[in-house]
Amino acid sequence: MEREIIFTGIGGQGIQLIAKILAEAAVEEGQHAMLFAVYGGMMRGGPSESTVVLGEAPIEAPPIIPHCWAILAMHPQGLDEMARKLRPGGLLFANQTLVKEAPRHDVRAIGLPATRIAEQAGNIAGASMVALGAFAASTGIVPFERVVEVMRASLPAHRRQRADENARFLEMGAAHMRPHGAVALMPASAAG
Amino acid sequence: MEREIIFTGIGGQGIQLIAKILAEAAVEEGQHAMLFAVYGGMMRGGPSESTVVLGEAPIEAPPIIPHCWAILAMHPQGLDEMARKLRPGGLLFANQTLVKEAPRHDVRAIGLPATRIAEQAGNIAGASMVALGAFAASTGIVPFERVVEVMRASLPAHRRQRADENARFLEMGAAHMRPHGAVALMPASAAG
Amino acid sequence: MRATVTIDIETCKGCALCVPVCPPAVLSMSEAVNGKGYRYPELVEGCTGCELCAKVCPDYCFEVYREPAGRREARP
Amino acid sequence: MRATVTIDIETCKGCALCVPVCPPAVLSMSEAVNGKGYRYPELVEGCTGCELCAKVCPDYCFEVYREPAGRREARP
Amino acid sequence: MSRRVLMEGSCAMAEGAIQAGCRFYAGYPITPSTEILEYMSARLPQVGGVCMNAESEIEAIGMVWGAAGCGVRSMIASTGQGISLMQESFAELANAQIPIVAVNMGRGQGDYFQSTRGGGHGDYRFIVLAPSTAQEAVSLVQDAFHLADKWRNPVMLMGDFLLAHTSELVEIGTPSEAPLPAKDWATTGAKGRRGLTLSPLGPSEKLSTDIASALAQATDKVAKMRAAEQRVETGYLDDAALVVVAFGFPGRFVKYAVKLARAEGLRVGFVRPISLWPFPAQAVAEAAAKAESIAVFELNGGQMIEDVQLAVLGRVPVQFIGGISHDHSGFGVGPALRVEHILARIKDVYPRAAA
Amino acid sequence: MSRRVLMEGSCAMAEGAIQAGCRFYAGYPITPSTEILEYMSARLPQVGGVCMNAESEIEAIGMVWGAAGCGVRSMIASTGQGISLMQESFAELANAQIPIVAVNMGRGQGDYFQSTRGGGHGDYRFIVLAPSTAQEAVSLVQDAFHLADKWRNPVMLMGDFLLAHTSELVEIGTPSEAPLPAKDWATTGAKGRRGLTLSPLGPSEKLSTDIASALAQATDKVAKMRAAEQRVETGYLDDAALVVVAFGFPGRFVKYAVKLARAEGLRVGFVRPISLWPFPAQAVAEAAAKAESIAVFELNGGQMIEDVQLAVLGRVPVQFIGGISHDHSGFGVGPALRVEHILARIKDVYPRAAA
Amino acid sequence: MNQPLAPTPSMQKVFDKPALLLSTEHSLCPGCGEPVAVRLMLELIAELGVRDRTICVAGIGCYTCFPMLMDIDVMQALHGRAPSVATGAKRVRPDAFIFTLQGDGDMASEGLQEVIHAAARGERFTAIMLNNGVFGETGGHATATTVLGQHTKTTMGGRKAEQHGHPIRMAELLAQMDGAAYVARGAVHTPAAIKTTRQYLHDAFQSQLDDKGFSFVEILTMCPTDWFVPPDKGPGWLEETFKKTFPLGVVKS
Amino acid sequence: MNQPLAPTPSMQKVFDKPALLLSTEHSLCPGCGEPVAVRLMLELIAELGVRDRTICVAGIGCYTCFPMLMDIDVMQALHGRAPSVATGAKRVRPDAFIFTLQGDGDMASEGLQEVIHAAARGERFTAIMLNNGVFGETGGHATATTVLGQHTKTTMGGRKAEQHGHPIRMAELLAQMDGAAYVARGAVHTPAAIKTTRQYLHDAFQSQLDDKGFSFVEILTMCPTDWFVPPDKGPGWLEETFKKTFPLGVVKS
Ligand SMILES: Cc1ncc(C[n+]2csc(CCOP(=O)(O)OP(=O)(O)O)c2C)c(N)n1
Ligand SMILES: Cc1ncc(C[n+]2csc(CCOP(=O)(O)OP(=O)(O)O)c2C)c(N)n1
Ligand code: SF4
Ligand code: SF4
Ligand code: SF4
Ligand code: SF4
Repeated sequence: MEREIIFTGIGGQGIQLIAKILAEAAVEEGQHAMLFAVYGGMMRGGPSESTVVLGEAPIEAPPIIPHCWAILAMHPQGLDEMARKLRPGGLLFANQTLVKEAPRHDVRAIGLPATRIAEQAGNIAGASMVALGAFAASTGIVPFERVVEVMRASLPAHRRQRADENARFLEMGAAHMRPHGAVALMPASAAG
Repeated sequence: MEREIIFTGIGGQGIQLIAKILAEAAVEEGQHAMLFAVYGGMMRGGPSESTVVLGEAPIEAPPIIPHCWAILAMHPQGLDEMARKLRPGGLLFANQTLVKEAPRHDVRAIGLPATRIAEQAGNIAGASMVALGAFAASTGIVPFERVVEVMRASLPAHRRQRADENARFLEMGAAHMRPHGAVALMPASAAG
Repeated sequence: MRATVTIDIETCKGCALCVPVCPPAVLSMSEAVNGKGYRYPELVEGCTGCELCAKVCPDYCFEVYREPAGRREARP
Repeated sequence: MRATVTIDIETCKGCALCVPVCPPAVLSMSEAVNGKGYRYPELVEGCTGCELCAKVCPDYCFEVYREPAGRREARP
Repeated sequence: MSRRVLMEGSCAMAEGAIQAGCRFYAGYPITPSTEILEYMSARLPQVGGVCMNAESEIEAIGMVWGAAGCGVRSMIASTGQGISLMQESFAELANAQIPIVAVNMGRGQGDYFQSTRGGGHGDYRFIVLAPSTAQEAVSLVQDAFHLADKWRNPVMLMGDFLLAHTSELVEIGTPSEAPLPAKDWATTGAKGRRGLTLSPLGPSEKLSTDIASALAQATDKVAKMRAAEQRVETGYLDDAALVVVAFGFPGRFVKYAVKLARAEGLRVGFVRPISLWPFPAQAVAEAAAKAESIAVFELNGGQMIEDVQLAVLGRVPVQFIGGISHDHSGFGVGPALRVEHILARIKDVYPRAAA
Repeated sequence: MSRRVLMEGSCAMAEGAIQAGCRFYAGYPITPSTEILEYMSARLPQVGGVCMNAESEIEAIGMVWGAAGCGVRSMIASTGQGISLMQESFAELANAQIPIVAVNMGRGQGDYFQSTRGGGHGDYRFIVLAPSTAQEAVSLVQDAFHLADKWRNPVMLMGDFLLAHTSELVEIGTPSEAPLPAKDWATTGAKGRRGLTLSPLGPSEKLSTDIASALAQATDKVAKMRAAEQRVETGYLDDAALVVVAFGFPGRFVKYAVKLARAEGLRVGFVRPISLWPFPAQAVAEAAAKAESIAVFELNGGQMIEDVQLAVLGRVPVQFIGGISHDHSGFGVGPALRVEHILARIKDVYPRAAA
Repeated sequence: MNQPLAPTPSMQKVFDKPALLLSTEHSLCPGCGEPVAVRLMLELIAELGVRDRTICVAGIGCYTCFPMLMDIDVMQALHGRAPSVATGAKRVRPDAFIFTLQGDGDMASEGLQEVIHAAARGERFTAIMLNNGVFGETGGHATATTVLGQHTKTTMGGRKAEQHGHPIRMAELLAQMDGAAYVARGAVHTPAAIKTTRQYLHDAFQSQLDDKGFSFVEILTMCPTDWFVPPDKGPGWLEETFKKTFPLGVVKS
Repeated sequence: MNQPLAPTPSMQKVFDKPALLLSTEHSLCPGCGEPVAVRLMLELIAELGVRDRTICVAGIGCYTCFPMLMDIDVMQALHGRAPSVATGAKRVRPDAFIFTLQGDGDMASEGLQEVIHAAARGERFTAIMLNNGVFGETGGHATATTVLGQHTKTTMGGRKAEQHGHPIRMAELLAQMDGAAYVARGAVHTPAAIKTTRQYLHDAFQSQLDDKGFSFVEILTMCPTDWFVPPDKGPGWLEETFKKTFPLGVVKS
């Protein structure tokens, strides 16, 4: 069975990086993976999107998918349209600091204030790592430690400091989920 | 009836110019004319050739002709091959200073030392004009005066001096032919 | 209040270029973030209307307002 | 004769660049023309083997010959 | 200047362009298109136009882009290598819908694919016209400017070494044109209106972000042009057993050879595509419907023959009697382009049945 | 590095090239080919190779010309505009018979004509290979270097936005190649021999003036390459009523859609040309012989369809189910490239009789 | 908008959004220097009263998002080609006010000879180069103006002279052309630099209006994204590192 | 050969036909300066003993007739592209001795940016430009080095600054590039000029052999045909007119 996860946000949020980390972590776990990155060519700060497909067997479906198992949304831009791809009961995982409400009612909407958390930790840019940590921890789609490993491996030696910071952000995200587990449902209406 | 004249020589001898003058003179006389110039693109000092076709009616034949009525040869280079196009009894008009012998016996071969004449008159470059003057005078294909007119018209006002010089060269050629008329046959063998 | 600026905080991308150039240092970055997820400058009392923030802002967020010279002189 | 040059007159294109550079002025253009229809330089007595004609010739027509220095000194 | 004068094909084409209102030319010398540059640099200033001896073909086409973008009828000419260097600009001029006239004075006819399929990236097309005489060069270059403005699309003229260097009697007048829409897309300074953008990358309306449909405009008209602009000359088709297809100056050789063949009693006809794109598929299909066999003569490895086959779709055999042929200098005229040679090839492929 | 790794198509292609002995790369950034440049600039120095971030595409292809002319396996990549700028060099590299590998990471598939007909001047041809997966990109780029040396002819790989930016598990090893002739044509300094000339304009032997036959060498092999190098993947043809032809990454979408159609009981098959030039006309003709109808899916205005028609020559109807389609940015993937869309189009053209 | 310190009714607006921008929403990165330079050009066009006869010829780079925002006629040129396009335009419309907007990648790399030839010919338009030492739009690759030691995606360990060669100083190079009438280099990393740069642009524009010949202004702009520094560190990096290779000032007038 | 003054058996040949030419029959015009310059290069290659590792990258112009006559490896580049081709060759064969042979049309017009970028990168080959101020091969059209007042087929009344712009001085321009190690300008119109030019070429070649960086020699050559003067007036025209714009000497070393 193939599980498709769509990562969405705007340029500069680090969407592509966290998608890549998740896919590689899955590969390290022996899964098959396909990763498709969409970022406009002559477009700065435009929408950024990435699709990850994971499965036990080689991935047959082409990377542009009609339906998905989960969405990790760092920003509301274009989310409504994207959300239509979620299978009923699918998972909408949102950065609540910017995504104030869930576009659909028939899906499991989980939110955490990733940007707020990162910002309080001193670097807004860490938001995507916070979200990835939370996503991994709450879905268990790949072991949390793998995610950290792969993130570290993805950075050159001299970026050690950055790696440590990222690790902290991932951990914050994971930590944030632990208490409320998968129950941190977000309002499907009225900004919260 | 169409009359084809092939002018041949090497780059720098002024082949293209005299061919053009003859063709335009014919046009001034109310004839139809076609003129095709061949000079290699990336070739300096290479062979230079020009085909003139004259007729009473619009010229139908394409400019690359299988047979010709006359050849005006300023230089022996490639002449043997060219001469094959002459119809039996056709006219081979040669710059005898360089073309020492006629490549065919079944044609009327007329020669004059054009280069020598021009050289003695102080400018080797005038050889082609000498030849043209002689050719026009002896064949009468166009009135000599027309040739001079057209030559003058072809030069910008400020090149008046050059025009006068050319006129002299044309005249020398014509003058040279008058005595022996069309009888100045050249040897078809053994350099003379 | 002699002068002030309006700040289009939703257009702001949080680069903070405006903060250090402000002579009276009346600009500082917010705690909160805007719809794009960026912090934005907040103004406190004391703007002189020098326009520097507006001139360095890559996102054209500022408009600067001043009391007309005349009226200023009019005051004691 | 201390020195001389050979001139490849059939290769010559008659530019006459060699004539003015010859210090003893022993080169002059011919009356006759070669197979290409060009005049060519002709040598008269007095070449010093200075090589200048050869160096300026665009068509590489010259070769220059000289008596070996040794044999010259040997003479009275 | 409307009297008959003896003119080289290239100069006739240049003068024809000027009479059609061409007021800007940029070019870079290359045989055999150089004469057009020489002629333009002497003539254009006399009529208040501008001729630029650009430092390269890419700069030349850029200059033409700028002049044409301001609404001035502009032309460029080159050959082989030079035309290839312009392919990026050609593709994007079509996308920007800027009307220009480009002349390719080819060496052989090897650039047929490049011209008709578009040597640049993407789905654009140039209208491509191939004159066979100096006089036709005049009328087609004048049509070219009209078509370019009519469709807001570049138009190419395909000439060759022979057309460029053959002088013939021509008559050159100022054409009378059907009315054309105003060039409201041209950059003229935004006096009295909102500014506009003239771009190959997107819409001309400011703030519009609908790039896709802007690009579509340029490609959507391809089908319309294909339907509207096919041109062809045909001869002796009624009873022809063999039909020879050839274009450009060589088409004139073929026409003459066909005439000689007829004189010898062979039932041969010819089709001379004048518009290479759109290819006159209709005319070729009709000829094929009546004939027993089709022959294609072109001075290249076999390019137009694909368009002929696409038109004939197997109904009768299509045979290639052309070939690559240059003189030893590499860009003069080769042995294949001789009437007697063509006549011989025609006899080779002439259907036995008909003989 | 022969373990399975998750890699973007562009990087996989680059690593594959290096494993095949590519030691020189020059490029100029342009989406979506930029990743190859980035990868090469990091990797080539590690294996003693050279990567140049050239100042323009024309300079890049010039550098590749120089390196390949010295006998070193060399590669270049670009997209759309950049590839168009290289057309003069491409045509002349073929004339000079210098083997290079060029990658066109196209945006849509609008460059089919340019690649297969040659966007440059003259009669040259590139062998053009179109991978549909990252793994196939690896094996085809490795074949490309072999074919280029084997034929002394440039080889092009046609990729696209999706191939470039899709990461998949790939295995990259060093290919074992059939023996190749020594590169005695390369300029290496004339140690122990007479000097040679490596030129697109004429013969390599000094003093030889036979330009025509030198140029002929380059074009004469076109027929041989056409016969020898056709490659294709086919599926479900035996009982197929409708055969869909598609190439490259979109060919993979079609393959998947065909599988879904089969699941719904439709007798649909597919042909995926792997070599775009030479086009696998044979395979298409055979498929057409059995099927009732052919459909062509390509992301352009209709280009490969001409090769399909030339192969089918009217025996069965050939229908176009592709089209130009980009996202609004102008070079992302457009709506037409969705499996469900393709499936729908297949049903549209599915022969009633067969249904 | 923050209510507390809102302008009082008696106040006058002394600094407004840029003239001639139909929208101020653009897609460039936080802390990018290009929009600051663009504002200066548009202000001057309004100020000089030439808007109605202005044609901007735009190159291709991040700044290419501006043509659709500017309320003036714009011809979008291909990458590197703006100077030739501007030449053609100016030659057929001598009365138009024409300026090119290019980046260092567009002008100094892809199309270097176009601007040099235009300068030599003394074409009467104003060429403007936004110099940030990188191909910003493609994600940060080395250009002909990348300074020694600078990290880019194609000079990972920093630009090395032996391997990658030296940067080109465009202002000094173009000043050498006899057809160039005015040449200067400014920057937008400080209010003071912005002020002088505005003057340079003004003088360049004026020299075009006075038909003096070719005019050129190079403007150093921050590209924090591809300099790999936080947005607020852009001006410092420009001052400390980038500017060292590119001295500011009028080079020719 | 003229018998009377034939060399005596005892004489030694002190000046021979050019080294490394397989034939001295070439197609260039009477009084052309290019063959004179070519002879100097070939002599030096023999003299420096680098023939076996030499690769000449030739541009396209009248001089293009020489590749088929020279007994060294030659890569024929496309018009204007020689510097990039030489770059690729030198980068993969650092031990090769590489020089380009271009004309002013090839280098300063069609391919100007190629050589500038190569110089800036400090590519370790020697670039040679034969400057006659015209496209000779196409029949005499203006190039980027045509001097003011010069008559060509595209500057009929003489080159005018306002209309056709100014000539570019390549030596001075390239000397500005930080990657350029040696730059000089010579001529071949007099024996003295030929002697110094030979020295410039020697020093340029030597700097390549010493791996100093990019080296460049510009050589003014006569083109009587397209200067519209008789062959024997070429040197005078070069001295009186052409040279005025292009001062001879070492510009950088
Ligand atoms: C012919 C061509 N090659 C490459 C590209 C891709 N491209 C778009 S913008 C750009 C770089 C622009 O750099 P610069 O001009 O410095 O502007 P910046 O992005 O830094 O503002 C490139 C290489 C292109 N559009 N066209
Ligand atoms: C791309 C391209 N454009 C034009 C030409 C035609 N062409 C051949 S040589 C030449 C001029 C050469 O001039 P230059 O380099 O100065 O050498 P010269 O002939 O003066 O010796 C030109 C324009 C070409 N071969 N390729
Ligand atoms: S300079 Fe502008 S964009 Fe940057 S923080 Fe200040 S207001 Fe925001
Ligand atoms: S106008 Fe001047 S004082 Fe007021 S906020 Fe801006 S910078 Fe500070
Ligand atoms: S990449 Fe650099 S130049 Fe481009 S928008 Fe971002 S900061 Fe500005
Ligand atoms: S045209 Fe000029 S450069 Fe060319 S060969 Fe003749 S003299 Fe020499």
